Amino acid sequence: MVQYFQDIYAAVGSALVGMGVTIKHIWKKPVTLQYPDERQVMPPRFRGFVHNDMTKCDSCGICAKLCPVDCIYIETEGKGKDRYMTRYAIDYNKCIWCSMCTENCHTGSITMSHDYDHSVYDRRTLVYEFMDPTQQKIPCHRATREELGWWVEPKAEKKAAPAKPATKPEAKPEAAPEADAKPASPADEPSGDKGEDK
Amino acid sequence: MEQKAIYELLAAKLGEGALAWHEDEVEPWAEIAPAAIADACAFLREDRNTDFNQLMCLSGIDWDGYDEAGKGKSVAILGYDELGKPEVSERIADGDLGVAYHLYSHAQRHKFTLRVRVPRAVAEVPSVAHVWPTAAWHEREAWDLVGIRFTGHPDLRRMLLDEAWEGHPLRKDYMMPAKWAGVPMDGRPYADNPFPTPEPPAGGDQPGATGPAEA
Amino acid sequence: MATGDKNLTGWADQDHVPGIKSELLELNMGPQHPATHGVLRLLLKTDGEIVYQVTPVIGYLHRCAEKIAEGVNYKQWVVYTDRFDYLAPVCCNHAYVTAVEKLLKPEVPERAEHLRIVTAELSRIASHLIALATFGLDMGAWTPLLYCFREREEILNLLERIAGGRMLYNYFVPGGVRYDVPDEQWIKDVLSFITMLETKKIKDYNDLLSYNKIFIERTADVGVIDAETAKAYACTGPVLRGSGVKFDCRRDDPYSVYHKFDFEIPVGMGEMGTVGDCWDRYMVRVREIEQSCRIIRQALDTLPEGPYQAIPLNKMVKVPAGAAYSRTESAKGEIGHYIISDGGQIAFRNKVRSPSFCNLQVVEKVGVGQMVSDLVALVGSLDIVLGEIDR
Amino acid sequence: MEILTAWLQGLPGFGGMSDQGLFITGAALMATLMFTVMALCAIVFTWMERKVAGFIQSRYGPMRTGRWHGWAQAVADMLKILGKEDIIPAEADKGLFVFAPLLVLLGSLLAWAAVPWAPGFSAANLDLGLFYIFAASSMVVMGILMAGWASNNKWALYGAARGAAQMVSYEIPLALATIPVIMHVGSLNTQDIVVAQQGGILNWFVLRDPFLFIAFWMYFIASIAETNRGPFDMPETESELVAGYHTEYTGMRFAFFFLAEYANLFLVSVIAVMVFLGGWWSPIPGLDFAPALTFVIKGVLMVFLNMWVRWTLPRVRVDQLMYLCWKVMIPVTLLCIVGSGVLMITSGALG
Repeated sequence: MVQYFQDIYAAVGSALVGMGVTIKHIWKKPVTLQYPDERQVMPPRFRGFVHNDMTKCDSCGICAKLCPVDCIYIETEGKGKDRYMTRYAIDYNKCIWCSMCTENCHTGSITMSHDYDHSVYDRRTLVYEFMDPTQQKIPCHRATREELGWWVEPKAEKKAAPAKPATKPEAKPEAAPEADAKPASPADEPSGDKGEDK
Repeated sequence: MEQKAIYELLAAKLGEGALAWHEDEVEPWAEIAPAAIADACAFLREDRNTDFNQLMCLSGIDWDGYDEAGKGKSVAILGYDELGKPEVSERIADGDLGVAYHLYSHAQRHKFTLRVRVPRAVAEVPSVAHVWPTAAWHEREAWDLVGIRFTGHPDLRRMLLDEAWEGHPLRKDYMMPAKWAGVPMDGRPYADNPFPTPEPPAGGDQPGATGPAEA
Repeated sequence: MATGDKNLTGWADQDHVPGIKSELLELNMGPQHPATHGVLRLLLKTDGEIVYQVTPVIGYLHRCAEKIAEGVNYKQWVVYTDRFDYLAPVCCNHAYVTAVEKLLKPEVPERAEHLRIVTAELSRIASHLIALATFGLDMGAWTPLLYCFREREEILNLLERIAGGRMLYNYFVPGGVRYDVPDEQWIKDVLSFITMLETKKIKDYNDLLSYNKIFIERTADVGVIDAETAKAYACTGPVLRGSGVKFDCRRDDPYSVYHKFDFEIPVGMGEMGTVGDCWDRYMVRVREIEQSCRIIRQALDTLPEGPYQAIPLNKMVKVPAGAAYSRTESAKGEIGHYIISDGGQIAFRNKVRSPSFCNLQVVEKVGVGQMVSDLVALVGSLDIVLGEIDR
Repeated sequence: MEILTAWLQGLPGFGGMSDQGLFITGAALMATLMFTVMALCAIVFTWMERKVAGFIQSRYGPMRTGRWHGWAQAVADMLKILGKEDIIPAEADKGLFVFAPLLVLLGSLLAWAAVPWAPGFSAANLDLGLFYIFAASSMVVMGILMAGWASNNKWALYGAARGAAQMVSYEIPLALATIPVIMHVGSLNTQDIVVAQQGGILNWFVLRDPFLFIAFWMYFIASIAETNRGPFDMPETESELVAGYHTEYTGMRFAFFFLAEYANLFLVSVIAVMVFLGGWWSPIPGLDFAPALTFVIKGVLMVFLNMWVRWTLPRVRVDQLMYLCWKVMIPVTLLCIVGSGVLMITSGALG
């Protein structure tokens, strides 16, 4: 009998304590961010969409080799000094944002951007083509690159190399043509290069 | 208790069943004859000195192609090409299958490792599910993924894969079916080069619902 | 209350009324069910509210990660370990790199060990917060869920600042950690966060949920796992400790530099009912959060200067031939990695012993005779993660 | 109703109407009004619930639809839910499946008739008003049982069985808790009950004597259980039974359940206001300038209390629910009746 009343007392008491906690929170400012209007500032190390600076890339292929999910596609043609890159694509369907491609890139061309907000309507538009071989093929061999002014000194340290201004304006990466086919999809280039034309 | 001493106890109990003691490894282990493993485990569980009341882990292993020099993973499948298709060699996998038991005693605070090896053709190991109930699921998993049949197991069904799945994925010569239950199993449906290439892209190998991205 | 006493051997299977066939009701709880924490399927046989048989069916999230491990190298596979227990990925990283280092034997710098422990404990707190939250949700309390997620968000922000990822960090590498502490402010923020957690938030959770009478009624004396069952089913982590067994890999099988730190191992004491009931398991987690805070504070206070990687990031890891089983204490229990190396860059075999896999198995035994609502409590208190069960 | 017919009579064009015609017109108007109130309940209280839950949980709740704090969210939800595909499971008992939501809705709608909104203003001024309300609202349980059975879903069946047990049980303490008040008033007429509480907050039945105070809280707890809301949402228990009896319902039919839930919520709240909290009388005597508004505001406050409880407490188990009903609440309400009666006799109220 004593237990019975103790239980009732405990139930009422603990319920009131809990309600005190909740009513306290009603007057507090909510912690939610109103997402599209307010955005979190991403820390410097944040790993967003991978971006490859095509002016620096010499298509050594280490990033593709190190990718645990094989989401980077590099195609080249020719040999020796005449070796040119014809395709550099990243499949963001597969990418897991592990940053393993960036830390071994000796030219510092591939980086993790701070871009994370990237919804599309079609999964195919998530395969990003970073270059258009019909416009410009990218030389791979060191001699050729030096000759054409493409050469970038390898990173001295693991710290990110300072961004080198693009030497050739026509060498700007081209967005995937699928993006053109679907004007509704917000398929921007996943990078800091916001000003480029599509 | 010293692991060596545990092995000696075990060897005295099992006699022929205890095959060898591998001392000078990162993790010393005892090799037990497959037929004796259930007895060995029951002994280690019951004996007051050993008192192994926890089976930490039970792993099924396919030893096919194991080469301490690090050359080649398997003799049956040499590697995988760009599209994830295996390059199959002439040779048929014939390595042993094995099971490793990692034991721990809460009371004595010591660990012990047992291993058994069975030939690929007769991959049967006595179950230890009656010794440690936890072994039941581990053994089901080993059956499912490595294909070791545990005799005397109360409920040896597949654990992680579907009951109708064919093959045991963790075997070194396992090949993924191209299609299972109507679902294509090979990947990379979205990564076609959209730019015109010399050879026309083969559209036939794409899964129906997700056609290649045409430029 | 109504459970337990009845003889469970097929009472409902008999025909009690002549001419009317009575049989047990087969119930599919899951794979899509709000209380199964993922895609777990429990095949129940019930008589009204009482459960007579539980058969967990798993594998809906199976990716055969162990096969993938045979195709990617040691460093690449760290990112796959993130995906096992995606609620405490750093703990999973820790388990894996510990196993690799057992074979590789690099000189892991002290600073790296400290950073590992700080991040792993933060991750453990995050995982425990989710455990409390979802357990509360299973019991019908919505609000603690949001409060716990609010605090977890802080942890994610902190880990994001040091590791770059928000949920899957890929922070550890064999031989160290990927990045150093970003700045001094980070250390201060971690310390102020754990102080806030210890002083204010845990009290809120206790007021709102732990000592609520309804919650106690729902969880005390429910789903009792006694110590012998827990050991026989190789339960680990809070499930084992909730059953009153004082065992923690961090203390009893020390790895990393946990031996340097002073912390307690909370165990279930049966305060509200029997030792090993759901409330005990729940409370062990609440208390572990406090202990993790203690560890973090000590690790940060004594954070040594020096390098944080023994092996440069861009160097491939080649592990000498051999086999090693290593276990570490993750948020859910003991993660074991059994690595067999043939001396190459790729593991020959990598078996993962995941805690939830072993913990879940106990449902088959303990779930029998419970009510359906209690089964929900039991599964919730085990704190399973399907990513790690199905691997 | 009388007010309404009198008002109608005054309107041009209605003057020549027969009494019967006036009555029918008035009744139709009243029914429309009640249904509108009910639909508004669902819309307003869904929004309110989400906002209350949001702020309790350190978040905002809906913020986008309709600019100011997402006020149009509930409207948008209603439109969406009405536009959804109506699915009837293949194995379902079609007739019952279709009929059940209507019955649930009807149960909560009928009870509205006797609610006294303002002096003399209720849809039907019945002498057995309170009795009628409880009788009508108990139709809901049949609807729930039907819905669960007809769905041919095991979870729905569980929900229905639990719901039937719960609602039938909790009707007893719900009705018993109001008996002390009826003893005080000496009438079941809802208007009379409110009129008896005139004269400021101290004359409200909740503060008349300690037993009535306890009876009020008993009523409150039973009303939560009667509306199937947390911590007593046994028939739904989303973490155990997926969604309980309405697991298989979609679109319009689900909207009926939804509507009924919030209408019921408001109904039990206004009954609490009517029986215990002074109805349309304001707390300070003499300030009764907007009776209907006072009544509604009090009702909304009760709804808020209900929501506050829901978003704080965990859910009880089904057997504990029954324990609470039969072993705690019924004895306590009976005690309240006895105690209140004794107090009445000793204070000479019956004299």
